[in-house]
Amino acid sequence: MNKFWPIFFMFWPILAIVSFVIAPGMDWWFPGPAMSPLGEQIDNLFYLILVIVAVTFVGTHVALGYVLWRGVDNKDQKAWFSHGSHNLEILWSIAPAGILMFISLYQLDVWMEFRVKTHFPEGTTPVAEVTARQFEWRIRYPAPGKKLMTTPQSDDLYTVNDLHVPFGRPVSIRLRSMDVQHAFFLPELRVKQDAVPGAVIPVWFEASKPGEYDLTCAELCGWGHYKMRGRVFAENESGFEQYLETLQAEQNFDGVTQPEHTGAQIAEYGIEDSQ
Amino acid sequence: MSHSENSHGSSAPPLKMGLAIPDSKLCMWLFLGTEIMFFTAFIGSYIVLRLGSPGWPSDPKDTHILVLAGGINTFVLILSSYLVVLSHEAMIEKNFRKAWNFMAGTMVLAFLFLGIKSVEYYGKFDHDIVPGHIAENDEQALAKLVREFDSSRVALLNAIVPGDDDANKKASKLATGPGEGEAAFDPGMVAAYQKLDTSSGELRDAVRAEKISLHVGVDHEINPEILSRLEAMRSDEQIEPYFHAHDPHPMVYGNVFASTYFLMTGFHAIHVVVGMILFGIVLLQGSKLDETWIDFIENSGLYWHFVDLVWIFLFPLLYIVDFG
Amino acid sequence: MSTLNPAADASAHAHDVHGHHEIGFVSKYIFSTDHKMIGIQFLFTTLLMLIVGGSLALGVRFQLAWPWRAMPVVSQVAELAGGPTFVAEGGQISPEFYTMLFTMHASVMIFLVIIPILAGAFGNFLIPLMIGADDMAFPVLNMLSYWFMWPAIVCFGLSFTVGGLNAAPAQGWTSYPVLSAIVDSAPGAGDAQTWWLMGLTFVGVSSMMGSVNYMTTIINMRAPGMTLFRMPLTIWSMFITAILQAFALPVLTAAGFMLLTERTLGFNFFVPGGLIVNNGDPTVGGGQPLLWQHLFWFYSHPAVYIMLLPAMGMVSDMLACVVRKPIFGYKPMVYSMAAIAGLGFIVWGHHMFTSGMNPALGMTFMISTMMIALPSAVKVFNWIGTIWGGKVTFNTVTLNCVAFVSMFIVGGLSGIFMAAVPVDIYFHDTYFIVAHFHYVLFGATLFGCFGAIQFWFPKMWGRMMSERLGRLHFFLTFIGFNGTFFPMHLLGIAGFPRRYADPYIHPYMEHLMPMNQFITICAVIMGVAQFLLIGNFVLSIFYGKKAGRNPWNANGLEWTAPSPPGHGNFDILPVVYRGPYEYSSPLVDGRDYLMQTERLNPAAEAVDNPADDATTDPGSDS
Amino acid sequence: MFVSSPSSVTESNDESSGEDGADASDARTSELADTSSGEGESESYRVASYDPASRLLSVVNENGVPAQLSVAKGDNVQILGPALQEGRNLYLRHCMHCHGVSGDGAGPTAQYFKVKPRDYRQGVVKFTSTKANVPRPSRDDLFRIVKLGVPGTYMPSFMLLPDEEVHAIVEYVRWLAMRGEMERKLNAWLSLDYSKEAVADMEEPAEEIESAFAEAWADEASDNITQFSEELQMDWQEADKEENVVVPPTERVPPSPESIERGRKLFQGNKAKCASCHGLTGKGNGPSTESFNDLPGQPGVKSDKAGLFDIWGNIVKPRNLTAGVFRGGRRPIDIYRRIHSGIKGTPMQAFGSTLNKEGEIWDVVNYVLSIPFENKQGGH
Repeated sequence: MNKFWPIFFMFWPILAIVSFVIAPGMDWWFPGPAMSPLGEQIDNLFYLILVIVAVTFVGTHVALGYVLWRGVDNKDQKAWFSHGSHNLEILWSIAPAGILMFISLYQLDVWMEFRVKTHFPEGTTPVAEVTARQFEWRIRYPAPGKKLMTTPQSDDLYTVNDLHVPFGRPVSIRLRSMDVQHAFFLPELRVKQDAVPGAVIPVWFEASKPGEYDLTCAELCGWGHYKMRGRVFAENESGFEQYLETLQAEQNFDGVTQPEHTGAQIAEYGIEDSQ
Repeated sequence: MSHSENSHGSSAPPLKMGLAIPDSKLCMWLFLGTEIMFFTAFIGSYIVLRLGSPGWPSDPKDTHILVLAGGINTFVLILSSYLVVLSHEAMIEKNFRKAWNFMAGTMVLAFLFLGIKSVEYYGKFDHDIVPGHIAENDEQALAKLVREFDSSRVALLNAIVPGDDDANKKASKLATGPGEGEAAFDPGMVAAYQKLDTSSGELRDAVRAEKISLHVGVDHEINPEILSRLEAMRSDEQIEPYFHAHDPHPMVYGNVFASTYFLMTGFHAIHVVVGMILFGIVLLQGSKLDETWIDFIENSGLYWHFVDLVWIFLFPLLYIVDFG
Repeated sequence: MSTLNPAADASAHAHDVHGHHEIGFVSKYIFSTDHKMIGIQFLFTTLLMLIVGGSLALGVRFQLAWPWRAMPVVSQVAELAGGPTFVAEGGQISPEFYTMLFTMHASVMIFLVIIPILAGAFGNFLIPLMIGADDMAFPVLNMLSYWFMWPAIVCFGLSFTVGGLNAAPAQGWTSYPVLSAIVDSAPGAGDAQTWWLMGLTFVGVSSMMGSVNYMTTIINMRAPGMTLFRMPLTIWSMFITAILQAFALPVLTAAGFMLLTERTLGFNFFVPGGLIVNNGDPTVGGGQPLLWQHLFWFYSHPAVYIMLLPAMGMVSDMLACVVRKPIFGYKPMVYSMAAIAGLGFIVWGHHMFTSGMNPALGMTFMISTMMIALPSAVKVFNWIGTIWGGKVTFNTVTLNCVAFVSMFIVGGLSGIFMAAVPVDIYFHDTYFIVAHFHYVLFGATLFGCFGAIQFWFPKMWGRMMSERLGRLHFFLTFIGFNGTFFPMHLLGIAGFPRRYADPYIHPYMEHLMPMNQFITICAVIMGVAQFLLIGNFVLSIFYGKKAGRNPWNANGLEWTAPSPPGHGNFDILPVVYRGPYEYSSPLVDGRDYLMQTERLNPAAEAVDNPADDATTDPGSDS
Repeated sequence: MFVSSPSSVTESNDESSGEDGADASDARTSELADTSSGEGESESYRVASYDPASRLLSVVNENGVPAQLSVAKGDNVQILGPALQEGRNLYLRHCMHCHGVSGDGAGPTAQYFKVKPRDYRQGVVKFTSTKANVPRPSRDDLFRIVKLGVPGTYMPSFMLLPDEEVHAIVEYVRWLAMRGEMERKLNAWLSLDYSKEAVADMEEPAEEIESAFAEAWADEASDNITQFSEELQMDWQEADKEENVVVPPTERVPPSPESIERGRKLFQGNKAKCASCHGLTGKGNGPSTESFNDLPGQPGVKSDKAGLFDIWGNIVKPRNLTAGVFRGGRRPIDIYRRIHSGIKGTPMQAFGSTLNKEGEIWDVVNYVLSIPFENKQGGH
């Protein structure tokens, strides 16, 4: 009966491993493969750590299970009288230290590329200013053919919750917050950056494929935190241009000259176009 | 507590391991360690806020920082710390009368410190350099001035028309005259009120229509029109008691400045008061002061040195250093 | 007790033991200055708060599994009572109530359960007993540190009620400004948040009193011969915890005062100018929101170790006892705890990788954070080494200790993902984080506490707890715990953010609802299982098997005292001759334990052997 | 067009039903099938029963006689019952905690807001595209508000909800509004004779009052309800008519400096008196924000608090136009409509008849749209 517990303590790590193995098949995994070059690097780092961690996890649990199993069997009158081993201590201090040091140094490049402005990929162009507020994303584009300015211009284009960007090249947004702290989170692109009140933070990302990507808020911003559903819509350059032009037409609509678009039509516009 | 102290004070063989100092003193040192972290948080925040702000009010004309007062206070505190040491020495020499006298000297210096501090505080309150009250740009300064004019008007109105009615009812009552059986309004004050009312309304309308600017000229002097308005109100005897408006001095990052200033000096002052309570307990013993109080005086002396030390950090940081 | 004559001492204590009738009920059970009673008071309070915090968590879980459904039980009760809560919403948890639930769950669990159960309950009960002192250095201060908990509990409780029945602080336990600094910014950011901050201040004062007292006691009140390196690891962990508490907590208290003045007096530290919150006027000022995060995490990261180290120490003691073996690598264990504490002060920034702080800081914090994993790894290997070659019997204590080690491995390893900044970009504020810290705080710490309750219960009450109930409780808790928190790793990988009242309005999370339902069912199992613990605890006080002085055949000083120890703890002043882990020592025959107080060879074991003790030895004190 | 009749509300005409959310949950959603064949008259039938599985629908005509639907291929038949049910589910998930189960704008979350959520029960919505004399919003207006949110308030944008879901929510909101109005009308009718005060003044024993009430109810209820629902039907149908949408007679005057200058003159001048509320420079600080004004809908009754009130009893601040946030939308047509037919339920009046010269409204629109940028350049 006493063997039950060593088995019990071994059973659940096996379960844990199994659940990780079957998880991708059960759709309990990342929301799709990384859709940006940086995201792929992050995923690779994740898998690297996952392998290291899994080996350690299995190793330590096997060791734990083994010593428990042996301990139950121990029929000696007394346990092994030992205060430890100096060599072992040194070994299992240095080995993890090396691995941990390796992990942390190995990642610095990706971090620099993501956050340090001078390491941003070349040709990163600002496309829009995203202002988070309770509980939506307000987006400001420059007029077609113009550059994004730091202060609002009279011909800027505005929309909400629906960020269109061209795919295949790095673009950046100016991330601001109008009230409290929010975070700009694109799960499929593996991008996350807090929007800090009083600061403008440039965030760059690159969608490698056209499509719709979810945009959520990842920093508690009040009762409606969960409501901040947005999307990033990546499309080709001409589609993006066309989108801005439609937006401009919609925004200048005076009720007479052009056909009226509803917000819904704007949101759906361009889907067929880019696919 | 008494138990452990006994084991040290007496000649009985020591029965515990540890440091050769009484528990109470050890505890005081540890407590001061936590206190250091407490003030470190404030000082760190101050430095972060100050370095992180593109502008920081450092002109004493604006901030009403009195470097001389702070300097004297530094000296006062150092001297008081010295007196505590002398007091402790006297205790060890069993000269309790002398110790009491030194302690009284410390107490006097502590009061002096707080007195100088309150003079400084008064100057700031007088100029409304209070967190949350400071206008940071011209627009806010003008809006504040309008508010101050209006609240002065209401104050004068309340003085003229008794009762709990709200200001607008009172204003209409002022126009119709007092009701039956009520005392007549003071005509001089009514005239003064009309003057203030007109001036306040003119100012409000001018600000609302953006017809008046706070600063004029190349030197960005305060608009003489505003100053003359203020002066007119202040020089009117009838209005003056009810008129509370400050010269509009917008101060960029003034609120953070005032917040850090009052927070740090305020918590320091609270610590001074706590120290004074400790000394007060000693002084209350009067002639009953004996060797059982040696530890107490030593520990409160330690605490007092810490309070002194904090001030030695605060003084240059708040009064002198210019981070450029 | 100031005498070397054991006989005299014993008689003095015999008097003490029977002298209890002289102490009134109030001063014995309520305003007691006896460290044991204070420890037990802490234990009862925290177990009570465990139920409160757990119920709040179940509310959170219910909403995540069945969003916008009427809450079972609670809504019916509310309807019967005619209270304002839930009825207007048809029993629904409204989104702001959801934010309050998780905020208060965290606040209660961290400030009123985990920290006080470790430092307050076990620290108080064990420190004087294990170092051979008759009480804490400052018993009255000790009593105050307990009674300062109650204003905190009252403040937290008031924060629930000040703005109507469902206005509790709703900014998360981290209370990031601007949300927590502007009164209108969110439901619960009004008076509730102010009360919460005051509660936090009281907790801070209570902890500060406790920690200064612990440090003084441990430094200055050890029994003769109890050199620093003869102290049990429990004492080492309590000592290091006290250091962390004493030097990190004031920073949070200071930050709390800053936020309080900002909210109530118009001071300005955290709110930048020009924000328009809840359609109000634009804010004026030049504060920095990130400043709060730095100050908060400067405390709250070390606090994570405050919530873990004592459990590590206690598990080390229990594990050595139940496997009848000396602890493997005693000094490395001590050094690694010290290293965790030291590094703990310089890693706070890893909570802020995505906050927009200077990226260079991010790199340094990543490296220091990685390095803090090292002492943790050493500890794990040492625990396994301790079991290695031991004689294992699976009683409740063993089970909980092994679970502690196993869960700590998971919690520690999952932390590596977050320490890596680029990966943390993705995992920050997802359920992966939730899984990670529940594995550490619940999986490790609470299993440690469950074991410790079982282990030291006979010392508290003179009776044993039921093994059968204990194992059942362990089994259900373990299953429920892993069922609850392990899938959260997968949720986190799927990008499921924390603190979402209804994640399923986002299409990419819709398919995760069944998993959340599974988690909630497991959480209910785990919650219900805790009543076994409470029942076992209460019943055993009255009906448990009588225990002698040393039911576990353990070595520590506490087992030389009567069970329960009387006022003043020991009949005879203990004198210590060796470390606490001499199990299975070849020096004695016929038994596998050798108590710290046993003197085998007078010549070899001098009382005052300063060889391995840096501090003053007892002889040189006078 | 199609209408969901609120007639079923008669069952819950007691005063408390406004707060009682559970009622709305029953499938008492009124179901009315409506057909329209081409441009012809539309006929109305009530649904007698509907079997979702077989998708078979049996209908009765207005007299309750089972009827045959005469529909030809290609006719537009809209059945509102299922849409309402779906709308209700969505409403409970997305809207209820602010707007309340009954649409009274007092959901549990609402108590924390500075700007209160809309109370639909008067059938008034602020930002509409309809003319000033049309009191109700059109479906398109509601759709647009839900989709785009109301910037500057807690009403977020539901841009990414699928259109069908938004339509369903709009139906349900309309139904809630009608239900609220119906209750008000019934209350108004019954309280003529049977309000609490009136009953208290009566000398007859309680039983007699009750029987008198029952008699009156039996006699008049049916007629009144029919009349009320017809009124409601008319009001709401009116809003959806195309001819009631405000369409500017001319296209937008180009925002030239001259036009902006003309707009400024109008804005600050005495003709439109925009400045009396919005302030001379559009900061929303005009004199009337500090004076005592008539309560909305009650001319001659001054409020006892300074400021401007809307019909829901809240103080409203005139928009600060320098901020560049426009709650009802920032398109020229949106601003045009605000000026032309006002903001319903608020002191913002309709200027369609005042600013009647060619292009005058466009000038003001141009000026209003230029304010945020004008100040940016002129400021410090």
